Amino acid sequence: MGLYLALGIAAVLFGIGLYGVLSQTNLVMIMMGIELILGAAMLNLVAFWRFLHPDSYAIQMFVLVVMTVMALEAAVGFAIATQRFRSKGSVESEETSDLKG
Amino acid sequence: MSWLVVIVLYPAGLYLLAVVEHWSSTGFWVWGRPCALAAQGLLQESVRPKQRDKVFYESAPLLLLGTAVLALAVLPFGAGLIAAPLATGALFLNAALAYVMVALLMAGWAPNGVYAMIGGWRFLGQLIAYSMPIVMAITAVVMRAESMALDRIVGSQATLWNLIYQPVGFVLFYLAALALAFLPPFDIPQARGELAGGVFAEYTGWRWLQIRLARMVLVLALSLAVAVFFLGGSGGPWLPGLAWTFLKTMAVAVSFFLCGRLLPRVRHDHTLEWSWKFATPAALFNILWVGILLLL
Amino acid sequence: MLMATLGLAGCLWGAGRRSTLDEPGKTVPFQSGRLDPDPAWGRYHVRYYGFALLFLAFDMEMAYMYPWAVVYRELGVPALLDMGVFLLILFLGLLYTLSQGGLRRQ
Amino acid sequence: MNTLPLLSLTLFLPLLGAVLALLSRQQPKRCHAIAVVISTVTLVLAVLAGLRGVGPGFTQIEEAAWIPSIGAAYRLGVDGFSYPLVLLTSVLFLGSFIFSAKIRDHPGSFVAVGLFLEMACLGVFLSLDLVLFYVFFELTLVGMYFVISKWGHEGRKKAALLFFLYTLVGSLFLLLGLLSLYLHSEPRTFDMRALIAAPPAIGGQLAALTFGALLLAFAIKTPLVPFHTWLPAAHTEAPAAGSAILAGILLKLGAYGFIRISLQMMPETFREHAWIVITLGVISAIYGALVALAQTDLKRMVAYTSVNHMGYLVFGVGIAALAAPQARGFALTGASLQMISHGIVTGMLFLLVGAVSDRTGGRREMPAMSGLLRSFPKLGGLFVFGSFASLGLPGLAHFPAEFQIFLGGFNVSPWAVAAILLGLVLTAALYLRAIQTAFMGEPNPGLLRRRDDLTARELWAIVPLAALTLAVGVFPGWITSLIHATAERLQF
Amino acid sequence: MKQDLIAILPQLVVLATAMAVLCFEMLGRPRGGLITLATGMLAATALGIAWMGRETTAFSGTFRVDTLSHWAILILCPSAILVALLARSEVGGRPREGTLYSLLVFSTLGSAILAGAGDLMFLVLGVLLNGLSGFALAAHPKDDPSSEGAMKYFIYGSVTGAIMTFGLAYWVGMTGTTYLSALAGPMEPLPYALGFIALLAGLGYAASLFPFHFWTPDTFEGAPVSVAAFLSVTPKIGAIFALAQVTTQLPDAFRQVSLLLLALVAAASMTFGNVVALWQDKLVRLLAYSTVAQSGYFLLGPIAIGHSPLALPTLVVFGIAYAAMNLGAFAIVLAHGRTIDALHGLGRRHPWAAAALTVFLLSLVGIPPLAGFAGKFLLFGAALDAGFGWLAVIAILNSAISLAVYLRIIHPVYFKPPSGPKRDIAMPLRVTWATCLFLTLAAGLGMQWMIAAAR
Repeated sequence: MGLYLALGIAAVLFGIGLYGVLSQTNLVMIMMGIELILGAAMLNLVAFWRFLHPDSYAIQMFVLVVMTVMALEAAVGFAIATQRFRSKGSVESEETSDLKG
Repeated sequence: MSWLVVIVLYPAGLYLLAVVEHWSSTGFWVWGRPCALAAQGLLQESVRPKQRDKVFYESAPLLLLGTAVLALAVLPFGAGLIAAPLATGALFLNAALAYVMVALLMAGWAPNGVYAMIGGWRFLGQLIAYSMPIVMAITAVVMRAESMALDRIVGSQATLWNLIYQPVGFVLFYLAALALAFLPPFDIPQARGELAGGVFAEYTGWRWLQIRLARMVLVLALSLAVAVFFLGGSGGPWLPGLAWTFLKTMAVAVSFFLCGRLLPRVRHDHTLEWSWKFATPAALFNILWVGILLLL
Repeated sequence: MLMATLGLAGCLWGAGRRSTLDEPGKTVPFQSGRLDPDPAWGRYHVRYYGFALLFLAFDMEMAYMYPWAVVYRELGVPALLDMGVFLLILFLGLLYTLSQGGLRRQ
Repeated sequence: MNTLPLLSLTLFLPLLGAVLALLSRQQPKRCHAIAVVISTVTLVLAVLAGLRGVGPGFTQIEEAAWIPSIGAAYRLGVDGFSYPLVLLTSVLFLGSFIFSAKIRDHPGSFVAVGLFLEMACLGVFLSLDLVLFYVFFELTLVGMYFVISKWGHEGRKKAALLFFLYTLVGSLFLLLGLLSLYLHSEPRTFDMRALIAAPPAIGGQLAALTFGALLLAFAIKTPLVPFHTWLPAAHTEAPAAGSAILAGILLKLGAYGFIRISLQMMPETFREHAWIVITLGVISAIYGALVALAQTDLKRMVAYTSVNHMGYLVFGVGIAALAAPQARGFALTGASLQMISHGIVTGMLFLLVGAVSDRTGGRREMPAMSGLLRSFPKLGGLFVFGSFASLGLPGLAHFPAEFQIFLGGFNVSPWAVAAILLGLVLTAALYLRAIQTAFMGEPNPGLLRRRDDLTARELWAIVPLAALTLAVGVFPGWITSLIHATAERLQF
Repeated sequence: MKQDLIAILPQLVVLATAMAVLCFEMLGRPRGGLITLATGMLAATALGIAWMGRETTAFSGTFRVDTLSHWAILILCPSAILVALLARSEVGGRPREGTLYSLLVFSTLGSAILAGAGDLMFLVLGVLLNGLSGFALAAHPKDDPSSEGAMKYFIYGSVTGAIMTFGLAYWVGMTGTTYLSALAGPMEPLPYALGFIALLAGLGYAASLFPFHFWTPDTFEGAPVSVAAFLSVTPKIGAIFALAQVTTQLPDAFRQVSLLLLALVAAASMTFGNVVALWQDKLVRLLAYSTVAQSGYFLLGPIAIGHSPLALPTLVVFGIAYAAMNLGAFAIVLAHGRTIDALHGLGRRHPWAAAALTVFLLSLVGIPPLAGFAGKFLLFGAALDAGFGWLAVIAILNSAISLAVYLRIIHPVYFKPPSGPKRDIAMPLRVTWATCLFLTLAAGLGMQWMIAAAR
């Protein structure tokens, strides 16, 4: 039961994150969606570890890896956002229309 | 029984610290000062900015207090005197203290005033500066104790205090603790005389009292942490462990305020720069040092 | 005694609740005497982006270091070497930031 | 292999020539000299290779390891089917180079591309390995694309694109077919000899699909109706020499593929689906003739007669798959001979049309022309001669080929032969009409830009082809004996 | 441990090179960085050749030392050198030139990790390392278009990466380990499907496969041409090789349907890439769409792997061919202009460059005997062998469309009047395209060596 509850919450988190990613236009907001998705992934992993495979170290390790992914993507994302902000004054992805064809 | 002693002893310690703090900033030794301040705070009119973020405004002082209490909860006041004996105590302590930053940011954001806001952002910058040294110093301690449980950490210093074993780590932790508690010389988030009170510029009355209390508890918690991590905690001859812990804690806390009295304030960009240029490498060096010592 | 202290504090608090004069400037945040300050909820150039990004990277490294620290003594030299290489790479990042002027106030 | 590798020399000499031409691209005369000399030497080498003896099976094998891991190798060799085509290629290229020695627009590039094309065409006929075959098969497209789009007429860009795209689709399907053959051979190999000796056992639907892919590939290349639409555009826009080579050699690649790959490597499947091939052949023959009849443009007309002639050819191959051994020999020999005849005759006709349009300032509408025979007796005479050859007059090149095809066809399906004979009649009609409108009558002085008859250079290019037409028509035996021996050996 | 390190020595050399290059950048000596890059990458390549034939795993089976990971080194390291040469002539002298070199190597390392991934964590980390360096590379010039391109790249990359991580969590939950080889174990359909689709998203983005390719044209156009060239080659090869590592391990129960999904993606990529490329006037965008199409072809390899002995050599040969011809084409674009108009009459002005461009483009179409033919020939063979004949037919029709695409470039190169004067082209550029030209021409003849080594 606990497993399905956790998976359900993770799925909801994922859904919110995906919705955020798809509906938001601001880079920072999109990154928040991404973090939610990754959070959902971590919740999934932890739930699987706790309820299905309590002796698996690999899963714990994977959680750490996902955390790293989160942090580094945030770092690079903010770096790009900063640069974008400096060059354009906005981080709205809707305003990115210089490149098309 | 021991707990009862703790409950009496540490509030008294807090009172003492408040007196010392007043001395450190004004030079006057007034025993009744904390009482007077408390009465003043309670009587004072509550002046609140109109366009504030109500939730943040009210919850920030409480969060600060809660953080400090949480930190205290995992620290051993003596042998076996831990409110919450966690196997991952060191990590928990670190995690709990991270919320100081959240509380200060909330407090800075809430009143919609520039001074407070700037103070808040400055503390965020300070966090970026102090957290690496503090975390790495704890790591080095954990390496020696082979455990993150704080009583095991105390136990590991039975023969030799970490102060001697890893002096670099001690210095870093000590300075970082100062910064974490935004005590002088790292008090730029508040920066009396510059930012008109900084983060807490818009707090008055009993809310302001909460903040002062939280600050004192925080200082106490950090002093206790220094005592536990580097000064052998409850270890010591003749006196009971409880007393040793208390004495060490008070000594550290008083020395914190002494530092504030003796050292000039550090600009937050200097904090950042020096932290990353010198403190972080030094912390890495400390880890290496401990690593090599442990293998010998 | 505790009761007495609390009671006193309660009285004082109650006394502090009394209604006060409605003066101009009381409900606005302090801004050196300006009574119509601009809202502060906006964007600030906090000038430590570089540090913040560096911090993110280093902070993640700690997630690996805690478990490592616990088992360090058991594993011995290989653990030292492993983490040594890892930290070396990380430290290189720090040096790089330093060399590119990332550790200066922007 | 101790002997001189004549076939490899023949194959790569033009490539050497191409490089030489590129290096001396500043001097037009030297470029054309290189072209003529190299292609002459190539022809000589090819003839020498033939003098060594071409047997009924593959002879003069030259083999070198290339990709042993997948069973592909550099394998060259000739048999009765391929050797005449090698000769045809060298002859026709020589003729074309002589004819185009007047080109002044980037002659170095022209010669280089032309020699490159010659190498590719020779490679297709010489290679005994499917990968090698495919490589050269595609290379011809690249060469021809550049010939058309650089030295072609007004609509060349579109025509070149159409040609390239259309035939590339075809050759890509060929690739699929070849891969399918490879994957079903046991052990897996691209060696044509092995594949012919033991046709890959492809079963059921897959066999049909493979056959379909090959059919599509060769039908586009040959071209058969309804895949012929690229041909008129390409022919019309290509320069004269380009058209001659396109019609004379490139079309043969498809026909050669029909015999060499479809028929020899998938005999059973071919037999099952031979009716499709025969039907396509008949339709192409009649349709090509009918459309040619409707043309007013001289060059387009000749182009469509190619469709007609290729129809006979494919018809012959289809018949060969169904017929009893005796008749098969006739049909196959006829089909092979048809390749040669068509190469010579149509090549010659296209060169002549080129000569005509040189003299009319690029105009080729037959109603506007008139009295060419009187204006240019040599040119006109040769054209009439070529037309008669093309319509199958006995004693000229096409007659023995078509005769044998029909002879084989009678054993299988007299009705189909009857139908296809209609095409023959139509061809005769359209050529006679063309001769009547364009060559007879009074000259139209407003049309002509130049009044001189064929120059020596043009004669050098065309007369040998005419001579060959006559030779093949009168003494077909020297070629058919070769082909027949090979065709007899086919056993399925 | 020691064996592990020896087994992954080529990858370690790549890592060391990246760090060394970074050190040179710190000292302010980009040229030294370039030389170090070349030396280090050559060393890695040499090690890769020396290590050829080893079949083992490192770190208790999480990293596979096999044909794919060896060849990834052999393809990616020389490509990195070539790209660095391109970058030298494009951004040489600008600030943070050496950083670019270092990032190139880090990204290469990411791809090399992906190519040998035997573990889901390596997949995640490989995509991450690859992606992060890629974002930074794309944003390198710090101007408006580049930051826009980098932003789009980042958004697509991190979103698909996050989705991939989320989906892979289900696989981990089902199997209890992170090994790819554990996939064959008991597996429920729904978690499997979620994981597979997520994986496809994550790797598909790196390979710019059809539904995940939207960043490609914008990022390529915004980034420096050399970076675009790099992004078109390195992440793609890493991701496709990683897909191949996964498809060899698919559980039998879901194998067919998974491959079918891959096949559909491949077909869509090819068709979409080629058809859209038909309408592009900017060369970089055109090439960007063409890389989408080429990934579609490339995907035939992972689909066929395990079903056809040709599949493994195919991946290798097409990888080499793709790297050579694509880098070459980008090098010419860098040297002679980013629009089709700029190339008008190139055949008149720079005959050799024009000839090289023609060779690269025809090779992209798959005209023999060029490298692209060698690759496609084997790809189609592998697809047929694996029973995906229909996919091979689609691939073939697409080759024809791609011919139309590339002829749009070739035609004006030869048959339009020159649009500008003759220019001096920097030496590194010429070296690059000459090398690519040689490889493109030689691949057909040298196929045997590659195939034999890949078996």
